[in-house]
Amino acid sequence: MTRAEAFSDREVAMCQVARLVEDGRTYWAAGGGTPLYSVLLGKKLYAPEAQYITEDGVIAPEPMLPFEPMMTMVASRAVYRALAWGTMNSAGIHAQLGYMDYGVLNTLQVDQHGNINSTFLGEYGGAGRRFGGPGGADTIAACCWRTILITDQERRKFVREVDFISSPGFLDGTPGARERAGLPEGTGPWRVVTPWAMYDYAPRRLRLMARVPWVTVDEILAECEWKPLVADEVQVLEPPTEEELHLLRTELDVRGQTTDAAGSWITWDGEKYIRA
Amino acid sequence: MTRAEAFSDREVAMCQVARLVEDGRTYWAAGGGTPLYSVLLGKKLYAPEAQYITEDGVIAPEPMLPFEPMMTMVASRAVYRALAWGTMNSAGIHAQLGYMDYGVLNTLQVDQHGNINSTFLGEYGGAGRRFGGPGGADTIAACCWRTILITDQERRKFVREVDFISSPGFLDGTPGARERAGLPEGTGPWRVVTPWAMYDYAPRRLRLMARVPWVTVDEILAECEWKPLVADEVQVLEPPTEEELHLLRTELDVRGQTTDAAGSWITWDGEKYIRA
Amino acid sequence: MTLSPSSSRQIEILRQGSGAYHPVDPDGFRHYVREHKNRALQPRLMTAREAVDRFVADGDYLTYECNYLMRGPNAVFHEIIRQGKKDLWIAGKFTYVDVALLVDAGCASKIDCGFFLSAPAVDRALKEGRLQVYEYSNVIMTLRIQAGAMGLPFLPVRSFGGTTGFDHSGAKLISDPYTGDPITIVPALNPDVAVIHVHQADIYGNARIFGTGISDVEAAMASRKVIISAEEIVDTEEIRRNPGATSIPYYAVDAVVSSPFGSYPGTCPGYYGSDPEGVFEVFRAVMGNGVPAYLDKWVRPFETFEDMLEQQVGQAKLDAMRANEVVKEGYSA
Amino acid sequence: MTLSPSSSRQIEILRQGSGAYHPVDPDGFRHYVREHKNRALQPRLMTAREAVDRFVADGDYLTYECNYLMRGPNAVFHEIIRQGKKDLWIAGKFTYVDVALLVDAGCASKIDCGFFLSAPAVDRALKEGRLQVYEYSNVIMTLRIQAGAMGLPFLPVRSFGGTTGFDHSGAKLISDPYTGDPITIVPALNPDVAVIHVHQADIYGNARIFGTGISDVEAAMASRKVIISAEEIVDTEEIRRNPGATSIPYYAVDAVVSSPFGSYPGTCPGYYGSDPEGVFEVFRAVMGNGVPAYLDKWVRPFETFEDMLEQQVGQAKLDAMRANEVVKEGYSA
Repeated sequence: MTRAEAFSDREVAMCQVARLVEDGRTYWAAGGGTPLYSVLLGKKLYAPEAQYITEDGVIAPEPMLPFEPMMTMVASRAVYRALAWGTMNSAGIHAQLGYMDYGVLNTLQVDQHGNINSTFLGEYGGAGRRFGGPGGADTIAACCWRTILITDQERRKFVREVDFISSPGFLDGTPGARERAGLPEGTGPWRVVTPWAMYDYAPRRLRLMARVPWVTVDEILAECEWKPLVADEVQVLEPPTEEELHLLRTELDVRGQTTDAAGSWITWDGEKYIRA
Repeated sequence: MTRAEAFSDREVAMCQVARLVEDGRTYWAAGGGTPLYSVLLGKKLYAPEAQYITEDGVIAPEPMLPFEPMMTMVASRAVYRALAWGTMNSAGIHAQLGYMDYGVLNTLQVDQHGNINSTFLGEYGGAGRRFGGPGGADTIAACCWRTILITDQERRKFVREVDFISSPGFLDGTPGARERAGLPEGTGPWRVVTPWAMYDYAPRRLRLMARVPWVTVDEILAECEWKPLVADEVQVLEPPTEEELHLLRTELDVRGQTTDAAGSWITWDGEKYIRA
Repeated sequence: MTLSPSSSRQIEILRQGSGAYHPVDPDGFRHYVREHKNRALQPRLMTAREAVDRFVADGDYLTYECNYLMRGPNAVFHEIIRQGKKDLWIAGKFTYVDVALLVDAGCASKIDCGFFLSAPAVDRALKEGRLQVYEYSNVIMTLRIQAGAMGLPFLPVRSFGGTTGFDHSGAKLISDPYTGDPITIVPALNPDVAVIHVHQADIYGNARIFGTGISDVEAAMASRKVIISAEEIVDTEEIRRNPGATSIPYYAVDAVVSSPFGSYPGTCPGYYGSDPEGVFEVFRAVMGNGVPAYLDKWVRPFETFEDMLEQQVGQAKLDAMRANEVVKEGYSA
Repeated sequence: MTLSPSSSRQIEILRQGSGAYHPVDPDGFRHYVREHKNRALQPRLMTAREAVDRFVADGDYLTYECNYLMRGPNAVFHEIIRQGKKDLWIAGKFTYVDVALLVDAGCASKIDCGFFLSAPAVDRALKEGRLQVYEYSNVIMTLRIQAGAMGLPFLPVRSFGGTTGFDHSGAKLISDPYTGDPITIVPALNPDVAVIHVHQADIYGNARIFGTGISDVEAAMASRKVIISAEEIVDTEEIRRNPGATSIPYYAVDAVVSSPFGSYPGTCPGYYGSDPEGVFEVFRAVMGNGVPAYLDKWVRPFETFEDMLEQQVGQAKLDAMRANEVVKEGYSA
């Protein structure tokens, strides 16, 4: 593994998520894009026996890469060499049954308790901006045992309370809040990954646990409208490797769709990483 | 069509039911045996465009006849050339949706309101005799629009109230009783057919509407522990035809399984039919 | 090992959404089936124009399967826009560009939201009050359709509780009478009309779908009127040869439309890949303000979808799409 | 068009059965899955003896699919009897001779009744208090399993209301909060163990079933422990060649037993017809008092089902059964 010398913010996030992928576990990757690429990257490099499904109920495919543009579900290359083909309901139901270890999501806004907004910024029904809605993320966040959220490190994305809970985190953060809302026992948010940082929950409140070498804790906190808890020791994450980036760029995000609007570019100046 | 000159009680019942089969309608035939043979007989002779399903969710098969002994479901000859293969749940659910026009059943005991007992004779839990249970008949009787019941004309089979309602008729016979019990609106028993007689409901109480030429109304009523209503004009049913019996004996009930214990034998003595 | 049933006489409703929802009426659905669904094997092959004219009414609740880019029923979709259907209420699950197209074309005024691409056209319609959105999620929408497909009034679900969407929906949180634990129930959805693109169908509507899907079978069974468009019309003998391959039985189907390349510019998996140019074009149109121009180029000038394919796409591109689909295994019966 | 949700805070329970039922515990099932179901692709091929020893415990709630005469998991069924499992609670849907065999063999003490052949052995066990029967019907049983297979605590159903069985079951009649109409709900069933015979499986448990069935997939997804017996063990490459043919995914499966002619004396559709002699023999045994003699002839003397096939049935008869199955179309992927 060789530390890479030039990569984008979003590539960093995908590589970090890839390293979380565990062998022998099941992943439900939301939509296409960063969640799916992250899981595939992890599976190919670190955890060949990790398996995944997507919203169209495909089970454990060996996709023919790269995908055609935007064709990450209900497309022959995406569902290639699966162990079974299903439907949105079969995916949802297998998650309801507890078969999905991890859900991997991206989102617009996350709050201190891991609640996710992908529906509306502003007061719902009033002025504000409408977004696309939860898609599959509601069921992923409700029914997978642990959820990993990918988002950008931007002030407006880390808030005290989301304007609209599209997909559930720990709700109001009190013990048993999810169970009282009818959600399966023992599930919930597990990690949030941004291009700068990784967060866990302590126990139901967002906590900064790690950072990339090229940003400080203060810089991260400056990009959080509501400040998360901070671990006693904030670990330092390894930068992307050449192997990760090669795979990402040549087989997965070959058209740069997800890295297009992917924040800054980070380069190695011979002594340290700097953000452009 | 030629009037036959020798046939069994049970053959009479099957031929009567066969003549009720309507083109373009769907039938759910319970189990194998008389209901299935009756529907097939009707479809082959009178209503080629009638379609049927069985409990294993087969839709509109063109079975390879005769069946192997007892192999009327989940067997290749029975489900041959179907339009779709399904499951017990798909059969039940299509009936729940209202797709099944007619259900055809046989049973142990029927009461004045068309309730069916195939579970227990005697006081449930006490002394008495245990039978096999409703099988698919509960859902057939609940969800098909109309049900046709085949049974023998025996005193103990026609009772005021069945000892155990395995499958619902009009329950207590009051208007709306089925709906109050959660059953689909507008459904219910339609005909009861025995080797001697045919019954309808007026409107929710069993009524003798027709008899075979070789028994009188009084003889029929003598074989009813609880007396049904009697239509003002009791029609006379046509005896089986040679064509019906030929098909029944050579393609359907070829081993006489259903006609084995099929009551008496009826023969034409040159002037009239007589029961042996 | 055994649990005695509780003797409680009531189930608490702990919380309930205030959103309007398409009426729940399983008995009414049954009566509709009895009166209108043809259980006889009679041909129901017709043009997209006839199918839409006869079976899509203004004000209908409409669900279509997959989406404009993936095995979408685009021939019928175009025809709906061409005929200027109004006031449709759309099951907006697993959609991308579709909702924006229907809204900007003036066809849809209500959306049950699972997911759709947020676009200027949608924003505008919302702000101008031409559009109402009710909040669900993708799986909650397909489970609502599954409830409808089972002839039930509602279904318990394990997600959706605790969300803001719940409060703006038809869901209820109840105390499960079996465990005592809170559980969400959602109202069944029986759309007025479903539009589904399939790989193969016979003239009666027995249909085969290969590959993955969203809620094709559920939508067919849940909907009062069902329009199937098919890449290939196959003989009923072929259906009978392999009954295990039948996804949708004829008696649920009202119209069968022969529609080769009916998912253009999207893919019909195993048959043809997408046209990336066409995909980017509709994306750009939706994400910008280009829907009217898109419809004026791709939909409105043509009498039929086939005319569009012939005049606007051309055989060479269609052949290339077909050639581009290298995966064939698993996409036949 | 729209219906406002009722603002009622309660759902009436209009009537409820008093029968015991297998405990409803969807969260407990989830935890079991998390801890015990292997989501890795690791081989789970083993003998029937090992599978039954490891995965069938005394007191288990057991469901098996189809029945002794039709694609029954008879190799595993025999092994259960051979190992003398006790106190099983059986999902008695679509059974003929099976219940009588298990009861008379001393294996089963509780039956949820859909249908079983009433037989002297069953009568005797009932009268002697060795057997308890709870009353459902075939479809109600498979819908209970479907509820379990969806991870839900209960499911609404459109039959069963008004029956006497209802009163001796775990069902409840409630006032539907969406329509106000009465509707029956039934408790989900998550069996401890399911035994299913399939046409093909790989060593991980990805399984293919051809033809019609009862509730194979539902039972596999609903049950804590799942034993698959398969006519053929196929390569995983073959599974991946046609993912649409997979009925049951590996992660639901705990044991795969290679079991050619595993449904003897019944049929495995498309592979072999039944042995009519064998079918009549078991029928006669059950309808008379011949179960002990039947087991002493067909089950107990043999170490394995394969030994029985070899020594008691013989290759000639097996070949004849295979030859007798003339229908092949539709029974392959």
